[in-house]
Amino acid sequence: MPDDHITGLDAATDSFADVEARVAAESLVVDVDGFEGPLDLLLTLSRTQKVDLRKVSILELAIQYLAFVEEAKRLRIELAADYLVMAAWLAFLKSRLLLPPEPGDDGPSGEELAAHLAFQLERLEAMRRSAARLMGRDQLGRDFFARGQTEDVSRKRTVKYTATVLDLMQAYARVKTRDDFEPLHMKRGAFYTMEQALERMKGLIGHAMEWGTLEQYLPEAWRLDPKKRRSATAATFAASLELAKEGQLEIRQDEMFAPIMLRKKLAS
Amino acid sequence: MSDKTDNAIESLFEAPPLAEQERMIEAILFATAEPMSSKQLADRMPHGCEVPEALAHLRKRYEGRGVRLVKVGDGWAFRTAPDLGFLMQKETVETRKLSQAAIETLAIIAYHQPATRAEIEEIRGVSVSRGTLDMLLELGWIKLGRRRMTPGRPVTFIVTQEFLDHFGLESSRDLPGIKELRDAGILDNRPPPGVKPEEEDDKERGQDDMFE
Amino acid sequence: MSDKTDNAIESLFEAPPLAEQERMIEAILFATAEPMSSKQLADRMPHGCEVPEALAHLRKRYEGRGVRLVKVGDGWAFRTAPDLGFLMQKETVETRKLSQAAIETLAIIAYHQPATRAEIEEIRGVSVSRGTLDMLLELGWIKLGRRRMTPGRPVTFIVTQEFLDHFGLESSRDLPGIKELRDAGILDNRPPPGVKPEEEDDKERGQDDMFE
Repeated sequence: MPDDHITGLDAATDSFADVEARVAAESLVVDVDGFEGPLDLLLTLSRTQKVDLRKVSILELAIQYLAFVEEAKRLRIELAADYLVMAAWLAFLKSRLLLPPEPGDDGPSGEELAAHLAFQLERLEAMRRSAARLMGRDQLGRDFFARGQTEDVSRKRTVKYTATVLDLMQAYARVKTRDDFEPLHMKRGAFYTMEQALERMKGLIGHAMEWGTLEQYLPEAWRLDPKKRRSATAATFAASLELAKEGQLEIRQDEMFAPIMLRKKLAS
Repeated sequence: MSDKTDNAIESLFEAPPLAEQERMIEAILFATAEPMSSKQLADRMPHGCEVPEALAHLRKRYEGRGVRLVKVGDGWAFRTAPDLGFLMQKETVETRKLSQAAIETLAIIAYHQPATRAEIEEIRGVSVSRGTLDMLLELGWIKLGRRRMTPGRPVTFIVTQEFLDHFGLESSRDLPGIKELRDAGILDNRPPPGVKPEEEDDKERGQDDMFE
Repeated sequence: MSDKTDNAIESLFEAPPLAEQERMIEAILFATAEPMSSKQLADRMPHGCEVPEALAHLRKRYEGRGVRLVKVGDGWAFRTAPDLGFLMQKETVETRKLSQAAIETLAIIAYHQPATRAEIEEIRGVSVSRGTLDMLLELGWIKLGRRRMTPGRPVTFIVTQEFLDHFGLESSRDLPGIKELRDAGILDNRPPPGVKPEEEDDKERGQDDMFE
């Protein structure tokens, strides 16, 4: 009955509860009055006959089982497929045992089927006993114990580096020829950024009480080389505009192409 | 380095005397909770040690003591004597009670290994839920064995060294009553009547029948 | 329970023989996670045990063994004999390839020695980390040469005898030049044919071509 499962679940307090739940959900095990599965029932039935399993009357067993299933069906509609398959199988077995074999029928005889069922029952019973004996043994962590204070093995790792002379030569070749196949890109060596100019201007403009030319603000190292000078001038001019916008300096140019003059913006 | 040089080095350093080897094994096995194989022990010890001999001596030395040297599968470990378990309540690890299904499945695998899921189901007469096998795998008591060379190549399950260690077994041949069960034919693989033992041919014939 | 009853119980069960007490202590100290004091041991054991005496016997028994019974604070514990500590270390040698930065730096030093750090950086085109040079120094493949007689008097690096030994070279002059390397096919990243790598002009012309 479902109640049996719930009691089973109550015992599971840890993560195994999930597993247990899955067991209950997936398996075809049905607990009916504490019986689990068809063979279980048969075992119990055979035990109540109090006879040696090997000599048990399979026919009587089958009749009882079928009667039980009938009763179970009457009480509750859903019955595990296992039970129904077993019931069908036992009904077939019963007919085999009762009716003489048809001529030319090469299927297994009722006796063979009965013998196998007896074997299965005996084997399950043996496994149950063995399982009980196994669980009855002394167990690690319950009856005997492993070392409590283990000492870790410290691992001393020595790293050995290797390289072959070929590695060496290839590395050198790679370095020496790297420039040959550099992907195409602009050399940025002679490029003075507006950020650099802004940084420089901010430091200088505070002292510029008088008008001075833009050129005065170029860094020394950027004044001679025409390429560098062009870049620095552009950056400095852009930075000046930025600072004028912020209201930190004033810009003046008297006529076209005349020098650009800068000075600190005076408080008005 | 060539073998020759290796040998030369070995012969330079003689293996320590047996009593010393025994001490070494004692120290190594005391330091760890997991069983160690002779091979693993030998790897940790100086060249030329007679590990199996030293182990035999050590085992004898601890006979009847509060701790014993036990063999677990192909490993060796020190374990407290089971008769002193009552002193250890504090060390006891609260293990969850296994479900009846799990215990039976474990026993079937141990006694019939390697066992496929279909075989376990055939023996128990009910389907084995994935959860039961998962739990046993998680406990480290069973592991996957080699695939069975039958149609579908089903996986098999076998018990582990941890299983042997947990139940104090030297090997799965020492399972309680296994000899009697084998002699009685209980452990035989006896297919149901009318079902031939699984072979490639059988399956094909079975399929042919279906299409006739 | 009253003291009276306790005493009655005590007298009912005699303390186990000393040898048995020794076994018990042995098992407890083996299995506990922490050292235990005589008091703690006595609490675990049957009434009337002579813990200090049993401890003394046990300690004696382990004298000269691979593990010893030692006093840790006011507790007792088994510990590996100090002379066997080396067994608790596992040495592993891991072979690793040199990083690209290291092998390039090494190659530059080998080809250009004595070389300053600035020179190495100029040739590699990227800065050389202190770690790379340290590693090569530690490996014993490079060493400090004479200081360069230029401003700042920078240190120079040269390769060592060990370096020559490792790479199987008689002298660093044996290293093949770039042309030889190319002829030997060692230059895997070969420039496209017809492009002379040394000439900057070629490259610029290429750029111009693109915009024509």
